[in-house]
Amino acid sequence: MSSSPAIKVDSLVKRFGDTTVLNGIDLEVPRGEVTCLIGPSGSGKSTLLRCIAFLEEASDGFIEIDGEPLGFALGPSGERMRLPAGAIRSVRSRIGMVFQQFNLWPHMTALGNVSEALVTVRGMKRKQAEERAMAELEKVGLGQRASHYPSELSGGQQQRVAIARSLALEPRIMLFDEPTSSLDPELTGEVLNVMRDLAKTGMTMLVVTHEIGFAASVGAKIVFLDHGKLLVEGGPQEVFGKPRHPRIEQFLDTYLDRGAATLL
Amino acid sequence: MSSSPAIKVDSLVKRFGDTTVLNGIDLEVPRGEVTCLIGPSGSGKSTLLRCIAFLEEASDGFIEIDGEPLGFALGPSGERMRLPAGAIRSVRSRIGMVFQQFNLWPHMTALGNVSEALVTVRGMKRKQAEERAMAELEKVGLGQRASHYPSELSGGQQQRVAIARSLALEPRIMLFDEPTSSLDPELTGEVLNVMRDLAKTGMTMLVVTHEIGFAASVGAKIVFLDHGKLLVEGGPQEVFGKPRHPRIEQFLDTYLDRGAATLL
Amino acid sequence: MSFNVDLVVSFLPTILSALGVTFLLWVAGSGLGLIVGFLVAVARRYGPRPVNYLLMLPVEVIRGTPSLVQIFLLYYGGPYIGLSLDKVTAGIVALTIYGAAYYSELWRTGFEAIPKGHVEAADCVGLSKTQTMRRIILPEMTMLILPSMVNMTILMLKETAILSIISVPELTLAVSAIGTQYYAFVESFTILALLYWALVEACSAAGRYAEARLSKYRFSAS
Amino acid sequence: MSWKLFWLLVEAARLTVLYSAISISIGFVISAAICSAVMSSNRSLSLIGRLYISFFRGTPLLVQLLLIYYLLPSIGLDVPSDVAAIAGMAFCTSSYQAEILRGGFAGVPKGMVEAADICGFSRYDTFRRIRLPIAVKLTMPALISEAIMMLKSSSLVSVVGVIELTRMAQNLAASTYKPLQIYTAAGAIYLAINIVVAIFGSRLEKRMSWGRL
Amino acid sequence: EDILAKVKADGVLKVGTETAFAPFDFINDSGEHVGLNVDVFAEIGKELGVKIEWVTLPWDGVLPGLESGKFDMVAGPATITNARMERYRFSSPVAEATVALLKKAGDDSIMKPEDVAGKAVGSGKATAQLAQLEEFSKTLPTPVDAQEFVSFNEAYAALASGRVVAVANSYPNIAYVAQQQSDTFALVEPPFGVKTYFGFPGRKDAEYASLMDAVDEALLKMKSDGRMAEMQKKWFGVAFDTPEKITEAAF
Ligand SMILES: Nc1ncnc2c1ncn2[C@@H]1O[C@H](COP(=O)(O)OP(=O)(O)OP(=O)(O)O)[C@@H](O)[C@H]1O
Ligand SMILES: Nc1ncnc2c1ncn2[C@@H]1O[C@H](COP(=O)(O)OP(=O)(O)OP(=O)(O)O)[C@@H](O)[C@H]1O
Ligand SMILES: [Mg+2]
Ligand SMILES: [Mg+2]
Ligand SMILES: O=S(=O)([O-])[O-]
Repeated sequence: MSSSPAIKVDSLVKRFGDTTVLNGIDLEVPRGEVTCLIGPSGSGKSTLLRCIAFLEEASDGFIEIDGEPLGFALGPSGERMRLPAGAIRSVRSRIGMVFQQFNLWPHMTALGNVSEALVTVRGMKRKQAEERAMAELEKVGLGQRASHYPSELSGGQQQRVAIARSLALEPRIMLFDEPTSSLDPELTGEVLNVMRDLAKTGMTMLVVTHEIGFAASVGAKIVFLDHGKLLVEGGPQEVFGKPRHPRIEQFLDTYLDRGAATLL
Repeated sequence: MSSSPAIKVDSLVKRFGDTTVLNGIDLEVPRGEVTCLIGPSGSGKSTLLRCIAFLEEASDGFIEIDGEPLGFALGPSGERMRLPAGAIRSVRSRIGMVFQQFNLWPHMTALGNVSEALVTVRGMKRKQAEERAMAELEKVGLGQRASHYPSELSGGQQQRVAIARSLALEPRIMLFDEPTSSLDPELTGEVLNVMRDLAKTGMTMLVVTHEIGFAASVGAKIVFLDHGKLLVEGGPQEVFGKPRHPRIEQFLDTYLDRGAATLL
Repeated sequence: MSFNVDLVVSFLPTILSALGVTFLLWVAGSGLGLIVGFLVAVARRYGPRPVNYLLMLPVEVIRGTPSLVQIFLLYYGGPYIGLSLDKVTAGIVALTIYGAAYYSELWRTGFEAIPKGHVEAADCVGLSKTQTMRRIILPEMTMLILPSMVNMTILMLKETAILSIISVPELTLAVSAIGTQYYAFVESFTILALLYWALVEACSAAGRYAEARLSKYRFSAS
Repeated sequence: MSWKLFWLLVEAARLTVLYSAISISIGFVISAAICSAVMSSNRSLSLIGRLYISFFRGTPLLVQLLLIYYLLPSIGLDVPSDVAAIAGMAFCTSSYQAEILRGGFAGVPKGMVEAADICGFSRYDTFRRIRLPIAVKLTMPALISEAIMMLKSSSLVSVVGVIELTRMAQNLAASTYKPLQIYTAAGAIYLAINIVVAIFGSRLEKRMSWGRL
Repeated sequence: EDILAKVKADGVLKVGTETAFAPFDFINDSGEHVGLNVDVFAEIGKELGVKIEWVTLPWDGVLPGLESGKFDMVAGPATITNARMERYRFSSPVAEATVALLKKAGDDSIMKPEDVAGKAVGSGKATAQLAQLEEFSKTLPTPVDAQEFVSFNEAYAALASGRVVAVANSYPNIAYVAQQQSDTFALVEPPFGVKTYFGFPGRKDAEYASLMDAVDEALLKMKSDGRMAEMQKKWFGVAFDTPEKITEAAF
């Protein structure tokens, strides 16, 4: 098992009605490293992440987590076969996900958000779960805010609670979908720092991001998606270093065009 | 009239209950150029923009648009006097605004969102309005998505519809409150190009942004707000060039911290 | 218990005309109640502060007391203060007031659910207050409040039965009179249940149709 | 009107409150189940839910009570009057509550449910811990209205022999021939009870005021 | 199963009634159920050697309750009519039900029944009393404007508020109202129309026959030994002559 990649995506196809959003994706996410998924808007990044989290069911193709099939497997006579719900749940429990919109539960405090699944899903005692949750919140620097409701927290704080909520379940793989894009730069910093710390602990992470700087400095592997296809993949030097793939060149141009270079 | 600035803000004060959020702002936004409003979170940037859009009524002070008073004027005996609704509407119709949240109307398609005001406010025929709206959507690259509802569009696509909705009304002044905060770099570039073209046609723009690069390269004037006060204002060289105001120095540090520099 | 079909058939004309009266009272009462309720909700939500408090009292009193009592006081108590409405007018007035109090709260629920930004966006593109109401707020909140509105309208149908207390010749009075006269209670209650059920189903079907047409978009509270 | 008569009304109002409170609570549990049945992807479950609502919302409470109290004995099920009263009210209010909740569920942001999915919640737990509380919060005013309506409709349980507030008022009006006074007094008692319910409701709303979703 | 045997075995006769029909059945100031029926059934209970158990329901629920066996017979008396006799068996009459008029106290324009010609008169919807009022109206020079109410209690409210000038109801009920509320109401003598009677409804089924026979027997005994007259005096202020049994009603 230790030889298999953390996530293996094989010929994944996802259609919404007539539109094909993912058009045969093959991808391996290595264990213990940060893999960054970049690409233009509408290229299918979120959709791919949601398929891996099994929030969407792929139309075709396979996904393996730690070598075990997620959702679908090849049947005895070569057909694609849906796995029983129990098997799906067990494989899925290794995955945590953080959304762009945080998606904290508004009727629970920060502590409630983090401890809820420990009680409901893991069957822990409420008191014990809250101790664990508190420790998680302290890790992301929010020990002081445990009893606040999401509406009483800033965006950056909300996102850190969302990360703590995921981490409390001790996932082996964390998926992030633009975790900072609805945050201000000053708040973005807080969240990216938490993610950097997490990366240092050897957590396998798959991150959809527009923070090219973050991708370049933290990502061990960069994957570029375009029109539902995996166009380029490799280490940051291979992807961003010259000579570049012309599509990446164009993509980065717009970024440079924003004038960041003039200043920094 | 042509000698007056596009927007003139005079001793503007805005209080929410006991908190003073804007504490005597004096500002001139020159015609036909891009003015960028930067500053830390909570400094009052959005509030200032909302006062100029007359979404909030200032507690004290005055705003002039093209030399005409908006909302309040100095009365004959020197008191601050509210203007009639008709006058407010007419001055206000010159202003368009794009929000931080997209604020698309969920019950209308992209086309409906863009054409609605053309029909309802401008009294255009539905068919004609939709043609105009379609052209506007094509400019932001969404011709194909005209009949989709907001819930069927990605975050990036939604924000582009919101921008098209504003541009369709051909305002003389455009206010942007972090218009690109949920767009990826590639699309940000497209949108910023549209904004540049707009500036060339004589469109006056006031942009709240965290894109320091954009502010530095496109902003003819940079305004730095801190704790409800206008701290620094001037051309990009004056504001960003060394030696810098110590508060600006501190503010920019948070950006460098994000690691963008490692790549670019 | 036995069921006398002939008896029911012989009273069909009486029953049908009473059904017509009930239907008219229902449509008039809930139609006017919806409109008055809407105006009350708009005044409370978008009007000046004092208006909200001023209207709160009557709304709460009407919601808090049984319609039976309201109708009784309006019709039998009215003449003592020189207000001598005829029974159908009194019935419609009572239903309208009763419905308006409840409908206004439903409208308010809807108003509260509209994100502020959606209204501000309308404001920014120059939609007037009425245009914003008509084109943005009302359609957007429909999906949220439609089921409750259908509920309330069904309740209004049942409230029309209370008007029997002021002798309005509606369905419950007419049919139970047949019961009293012939002691045919099984028959009369069965007929009543069937006819009310038919009207309610018609109303629910209209609600479902509206929901289906409107559910093209998913209401999103964000 | 004498204090003696007024006290008789107050005594009867205790039954009104008791029966309403019990049946509204039971009704809420039923409504959550019915609502999830209606929204279920299982077609027969959804059909059963819709038929339930159609029947209990479609026929007058009076008729439902008569059926439970008078018709069930003929198939050998003798229902005592308090059980008949509570069952009738609970079934009736649950059909209305279920429809209200359905509107609320439509307003629960999809992301909240996906977050629960990711945390490994079962569908039942997601329903119980995430969707239901948010839906209840969204529809709180309508639910409180329905509770107040039911409190008033409880007057109909007199048909199975429970002498609650309205029935006592009618009895006293018939023996004293002072209906205006008696009904005004009864109305005032209903109002007092409902003000308490409304205050309780707005407290609940405040407690749930974790801001906009 | 014979019901009389069952009642005797249980030692309990269950009687259904509605308590908004003074002076037959009503709730007094102390919240007690009192009236002619309560007294009459107390005597019937003694005759049969059983206890009386009251089941009080609104009138809408009383007859369905009888049919579904919630109780053995009904006390709330009803005017005996031919149509009703097709469905139920009535006991021996307990009071006259002939119709009389109630007017507002001090209304001098109505001194005898004929004075209501051309005026608004209220009565209960679909009641025997309304039918009598309509018959009476035909004999007048100008017909009365007959107004129907869901029950007599609303008709009295309408009279008090001036919406009608008189209410037509059975003599015993009206006499009681006039006596209780002499400030507000007054009785218009004499009664009018054909003579009718109040009886207690019970079931026609064979197994109930013995019970209804036993009740009739008890009532006849009470009539002959003067107990009935005494009770009528107590509740109505007058005693009535009532036939032993009605086989053919006046209508
Ligand atoms: N439920 C859906 N139904 C139909 N089309 C959908 C649905 N969800 C996504 N799409 C379409 O799939 C495409 C890919 O969307 P996705 O959200 O994966 O893009 P993305 O790369 O995450 O974009 P962004 O950077 O803007 O978030 C888009 O064109 C979008 O319109
Ligand atoms: N309606 C309101 N009531 C009370 N306080 C408010 C209100 N709106 C804004 N504020 C406060 O005013 C201050 C300035 O807010 P504003 O949104 O203008 O900041 P900003 O500079 O736009 O910040 P950001 O970069 O986070 O968007 C904040 O402290 C905020 O909490
Ligand atoms: Mg995305
Ligand atoms: Mg802001
Ligand atoms: O005001 S807009 O939403 O059209 O930008």
